[in-house]
Amino acid sequence: MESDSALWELKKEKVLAKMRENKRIDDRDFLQYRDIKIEQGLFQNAEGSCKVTLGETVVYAGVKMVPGDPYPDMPDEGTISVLAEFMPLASPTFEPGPPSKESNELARVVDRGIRGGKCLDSKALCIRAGEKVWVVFIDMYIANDGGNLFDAGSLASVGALLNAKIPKYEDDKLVQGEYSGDLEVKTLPILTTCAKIGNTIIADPSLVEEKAMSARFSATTLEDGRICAIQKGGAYSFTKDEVKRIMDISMEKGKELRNLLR
Amino acid sequence: MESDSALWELKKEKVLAKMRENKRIDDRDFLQYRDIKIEQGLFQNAEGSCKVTLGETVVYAGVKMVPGDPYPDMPDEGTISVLAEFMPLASPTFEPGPPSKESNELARVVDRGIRGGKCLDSKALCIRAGEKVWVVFIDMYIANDGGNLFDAGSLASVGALLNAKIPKYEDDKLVQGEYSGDLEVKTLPILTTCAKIGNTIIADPSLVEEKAMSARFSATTLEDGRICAIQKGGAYSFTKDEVKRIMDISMEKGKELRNLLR
Amino acid sequence: MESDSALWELKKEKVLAKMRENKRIDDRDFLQYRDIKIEQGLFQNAEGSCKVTLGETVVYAGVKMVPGDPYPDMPDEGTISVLAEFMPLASPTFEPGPPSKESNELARVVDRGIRGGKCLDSKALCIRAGEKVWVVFIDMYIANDGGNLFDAGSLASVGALLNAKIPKYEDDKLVQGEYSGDLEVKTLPILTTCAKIGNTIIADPSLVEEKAMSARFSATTLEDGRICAIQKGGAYSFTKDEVKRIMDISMEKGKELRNLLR
Amino acid sequence: MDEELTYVNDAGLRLDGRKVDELRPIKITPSVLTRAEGSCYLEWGRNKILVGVYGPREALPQHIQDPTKSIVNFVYRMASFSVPERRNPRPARRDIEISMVCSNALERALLVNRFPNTKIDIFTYIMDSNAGTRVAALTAASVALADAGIPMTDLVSSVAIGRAGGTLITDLTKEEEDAPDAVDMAFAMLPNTEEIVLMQMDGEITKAEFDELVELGSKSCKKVYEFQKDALKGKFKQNDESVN
Amino acid sequence: MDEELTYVNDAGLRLDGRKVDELRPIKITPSVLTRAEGSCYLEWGRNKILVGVYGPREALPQHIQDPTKSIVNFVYRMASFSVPERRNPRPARRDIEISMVCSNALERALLVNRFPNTKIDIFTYIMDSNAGTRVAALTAASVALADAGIPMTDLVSSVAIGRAGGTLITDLTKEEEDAPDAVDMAFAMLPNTEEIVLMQMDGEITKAEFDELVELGSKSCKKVYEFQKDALKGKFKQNDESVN
Amino acid sequence: MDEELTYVNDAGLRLDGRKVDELRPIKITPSVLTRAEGSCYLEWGRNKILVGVYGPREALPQHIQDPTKSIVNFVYRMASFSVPERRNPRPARRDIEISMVCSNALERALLVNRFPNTKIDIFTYIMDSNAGTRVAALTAASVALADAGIPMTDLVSSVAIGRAGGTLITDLTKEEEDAPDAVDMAFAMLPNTEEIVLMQMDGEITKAEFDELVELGSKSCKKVYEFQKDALKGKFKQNDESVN
Repeated sequence: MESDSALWELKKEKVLAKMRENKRIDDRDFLQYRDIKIEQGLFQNAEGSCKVTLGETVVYAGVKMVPGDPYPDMPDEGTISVLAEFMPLASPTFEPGPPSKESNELARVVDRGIRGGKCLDSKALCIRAGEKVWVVFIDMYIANDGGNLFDAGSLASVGALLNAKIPKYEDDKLVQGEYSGDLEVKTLPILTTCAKIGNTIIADPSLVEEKAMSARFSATTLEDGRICAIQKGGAYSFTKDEVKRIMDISMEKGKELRNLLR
Repeated sequence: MESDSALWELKKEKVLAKMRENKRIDDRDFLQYRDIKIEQGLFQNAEGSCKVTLGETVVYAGVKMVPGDPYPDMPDEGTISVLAEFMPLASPTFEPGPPSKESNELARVVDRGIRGGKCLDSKALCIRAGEKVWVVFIDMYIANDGGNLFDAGSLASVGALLNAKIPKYEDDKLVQGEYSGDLEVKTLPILTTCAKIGNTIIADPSLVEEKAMSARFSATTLEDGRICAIQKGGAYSFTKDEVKRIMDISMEKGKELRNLLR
Repeated sequence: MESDSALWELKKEKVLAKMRENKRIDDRDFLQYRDIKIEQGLFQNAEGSCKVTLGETVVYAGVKMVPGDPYPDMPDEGTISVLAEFMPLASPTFEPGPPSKESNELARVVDRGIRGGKCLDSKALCIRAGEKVWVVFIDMYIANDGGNLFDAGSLASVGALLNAKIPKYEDDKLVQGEYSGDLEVKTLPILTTCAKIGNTIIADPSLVEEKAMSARFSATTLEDGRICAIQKGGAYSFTKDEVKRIMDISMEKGKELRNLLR
Repeated sequence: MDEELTYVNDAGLRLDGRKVDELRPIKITPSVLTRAEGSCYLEWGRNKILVGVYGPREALPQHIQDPTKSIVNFVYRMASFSVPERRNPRPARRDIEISMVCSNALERALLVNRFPNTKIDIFTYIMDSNAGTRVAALTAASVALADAGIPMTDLVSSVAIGRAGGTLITDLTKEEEDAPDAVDMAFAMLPNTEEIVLMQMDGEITKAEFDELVELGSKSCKKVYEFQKDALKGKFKQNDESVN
Repeated sequence: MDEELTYVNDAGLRLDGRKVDELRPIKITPSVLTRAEGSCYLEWGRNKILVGVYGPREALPQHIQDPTKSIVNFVYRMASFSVPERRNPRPARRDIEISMVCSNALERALLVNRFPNTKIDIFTYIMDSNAGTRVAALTAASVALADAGIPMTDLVSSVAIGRAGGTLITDLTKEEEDAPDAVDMAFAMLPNTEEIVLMQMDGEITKAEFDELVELGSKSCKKVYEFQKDALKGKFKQNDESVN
Repeated sequence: MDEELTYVNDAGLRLDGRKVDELRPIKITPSVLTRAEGSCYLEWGRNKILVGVYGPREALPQHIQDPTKSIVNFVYRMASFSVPERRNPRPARRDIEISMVCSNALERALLVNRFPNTKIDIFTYIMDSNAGTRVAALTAASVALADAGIPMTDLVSSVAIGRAGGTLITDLTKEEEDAPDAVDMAFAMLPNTEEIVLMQMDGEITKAEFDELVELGSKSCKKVYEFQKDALKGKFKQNDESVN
């Protein structure tokens, strides 16, 4: 990173210079996403899987369903767990080891969108009330960091859920490799992120735009137009008008991305 | 610390210089404690809580009671767990992260005093023999390190126990926010610490006196005059006469401090 | 280590120089082991124990048998666990802390030999099918690193198993200090290691020979002449002929070492 | 759980008698610790929070230093006894996230560029909790930073806003957070410029509600700001008196 | 388990129709990632593996540097969903051992002495698995290293060989690995010099079987080598085209 | 448990036949390891302890260095099989405390000011245990330090003293430690100056008993000292012989 920092400083300057001409470094419209490719059902051992390519960014998500104990206060509800692994091959600055705070934030924001948006029916994940419920593990693997991991990771996670099957569970045992049906997905929460560069709001920041941005704002929206999760990030601020406008953008962009999943 | 060490060296010299005049840096008598303030019942979520202010030193202790499994060899006895967190705000030299060896020592010495002094009746902490017992968690939070954390932490811990209620436990469940009665405290083990500076024994060393001391000696005593825990610390030594004398001091000072708890 | 590295470089050069005269640094024959001493039954708290001295190398192994839960897919089979602790007193370069990758490799290679060679009858380790089985813990403690820890550690582990008794287990409880009989050992898997220095293959490399070697090859063999585990190590390569020849050496040396155990 | 609760009654009053836009009682005491360079004890409803501040001081180990600015290191922790079920003292994933977003929120107000290669440590401990701990900690933190004399362009004022029983309300209690339709939004602002520096939300809302919440958050932050100013005035007044 | 399975039938064919010395389908795609200096995606039977390579780059922290050579840091990890039972994402002891022996296997082919004080990182992730993941990862790794343009004397080709139902076979499936008499040997070679750089084995075999397995491994590695060469040729051909 | 046991019988003898102030058999063998700079194997009753010593050597990482003295790093560990119930090999909180107080106890005897910025590592492993392991480890440690030739003003001699069945006794066994009224005090002294360098106690005693225990500890340490001296004499005698 050290040796690269001068290079990134230059690139960042270019982003800002172009922005002063009202242009993005890659000539996208301010609210335009990069090309998106969604591939589902890639892996046989995962109950569901999805690879999302968003410009240079590549994220895999996989779903595993494991019979587990319910929480005492929710005896008839399944649970979900969301984790993100920043594979060290995805960027020269990612290091092997325990999850970074960036990885923690990504996982928690995606988690809140899925949970808050009631994407899964937690009661449908009950196997036997008070005894066994499904634990739905959603694990993201970041394979190439080209910026905006939030949106790519969230899309891959929902894509993997849409693709997931429920394992057969008989006589208190998991029957490996057999399935009792598809996992029902009730809503499609879509996370979209805007960045503020100077005073301009752009959607889907690329990596170099992330270096140049002063703050970001992410919102997860649902089919019915409701907002189910919000996360402001970065060290700078937004005005009240900016956040209201970004919320309109999020709904519009949420629709666009949601259509790719269907 | 590095930048401060010269400053501490100076302060330490002052302590020693005054000691050569048979005086303490803050003009206390050799065996005099600093002002002590005990506040109990501060926190609603804790089953019991206590804040002890001993000169500049501030320690909080809280008690949580959790239903847990008994040890196989003591099926009808509750258990206790004592931990100390050196909050990094308490001193510029405390660092966030896993417990330091100093924090470990503090917790273990307080633990031995409470356990050895039979402060709690472990059989009274049995919920259902062989199945469920109360685990009494005593957690100290060091908020300001002004020296002699041992005595302040121990006093806060016993203070929190004295203030603790037993949660209601019905139908194998904890009823949050309701209590079945007070936790019974059988004895009041009081830990008192003396330091050796040069050849002088002083009670209740302040932080700067701790820097100047060559060794410390702590003893926990009970109402009936018995000693229930001892810990010598620091790199220097005591003579046999010194430890015998310190033990007399401990009993006397123990009485003083015990009276503050009642 | 840093300050020693020049010294080791010299010693290594001596090994290579002697090798060019077709001699080993300690004048052993190429396939000759150093002196071996096996002491069993050293420790009363261990179910079985063994100390192996191989030249300067000293390894202790101890066996503890603990009632545990069977794996769901092997309800009537006991399990084994093998660990190696590189005690920091065994070498100036060993550091306290979590297991190093060298320690992990040693434990896993010894484990595979014992498991692959069916040294223990896992069904005989069942206490009550589906409920309780014996977990056999084999823990190696490296006390002096004189080279070839693999062979010494493996020998000590099998020696400790040969010496082990099964604790008495009554009314779902372990009866401390009483035993129901000897642990039955079905086979004697012997691990032997060869090193390649230049183009020469030698058995039982000492520490300085390990510094000079380019690669090593370890194989575990059984009484009936079968091979039950193999591990190539080191950064260099072997030819096909070399590995075939080493396998012959392993069987011959395996016999030699096995005789010491009986 | 309690689906039949009336979160706001016909008189417009909430379960604890507050109006929809009313804050719980707030009491802020700066300078409560002697070792920390700045400190603050804050009681907000039943939340009790202790904050201590150090810095700018050398950032160590050296490789974390930023030659362009001071690192803002806000640390959020909960005492084991601060919640109904005892909490493992090790930081949870939630704590790590809160620490990160609050560090960001404070950075806007701190003149970080003046202190390259340093860090500013803000240690916040929740000693007792009842909803809204992160905004309470953030509110206490700027008072502690001011107490330490660390230069800032403005304080950071923070509040939780949200919804319970269909009504948008400010400063939710735990009971309100448990409403079946609850929405909980953590909000922080520089009160003088109305710049939003923290926003996190759980629960489902419409765009109209969102816009309204932003205004409610902004209005409520200004109330919080008054408490912060009063606390600091009290302090500086005291100082003035002690000078005389 | 399935003791009555016929692992090789009278026609000499295995459960999945392969001959005893036949490999599963292998598909190698280099240059699949843009951030890594070299990369490779490999499908081998039902194994799916992603590899990214960085280096030689400065080895940090400094005290791990070797002034005589570059450190080869092969890292083997399994995605949590790559196996039937979900796997804890933390590295297992098995992963650490595989990482070590594969680092050793690659070092022979890399001109490590040319790059003192540096390290070469090879991160391999098993995304889906069905027996033979370590040899697949090692095979993919040399393609990724070539893709990165890191100088090597030869590729490293790798394959699993072993026994099921009494017959020596190449490239075992999970089903074959579960045979009651199964033997599983991981094998890697520099294909041009026939130097063996990796050998690990579980299960019981005779010396005669061992000798035969070595030959089978060597023969099979050469087949794997052809896939590696083709993949790299495809890449360099593509590059040529893109130049035009 | 065994409340009816008679810990000291009418003849003044204990369960294992010892007198109240009698030590269990002690056997000390220095120089048992070749890699460590000093070492010692000690058998004390059924306790078996291995100690190895390194130093003074550079204290690393650098920031732990003390420019005024050598850091004494006594490490106490128990082998997993050294106790009736298998012990997790990771250091327990008890181990960390024992390591700390024993480091302190040894520092008094070591001329630490002569070796700034260094550390002296003393690694002690309990291989088999039956009460009094920490005092046995400390006793063995000074022999190993002497074996290493590290300059000391005196040895450190250590012993456990306490009470069982109402009588004050020296060198308790596990059985005596389990007495209903048991008191267990770890005690260490510089035998030539009678300086107390370690004292820890569990259980309840009166002041009179305390005073008596201090004398018993002191007397017993001197006996331990004889074993240490003999062991070292044996060693140096051997060395003399080997010189001839």
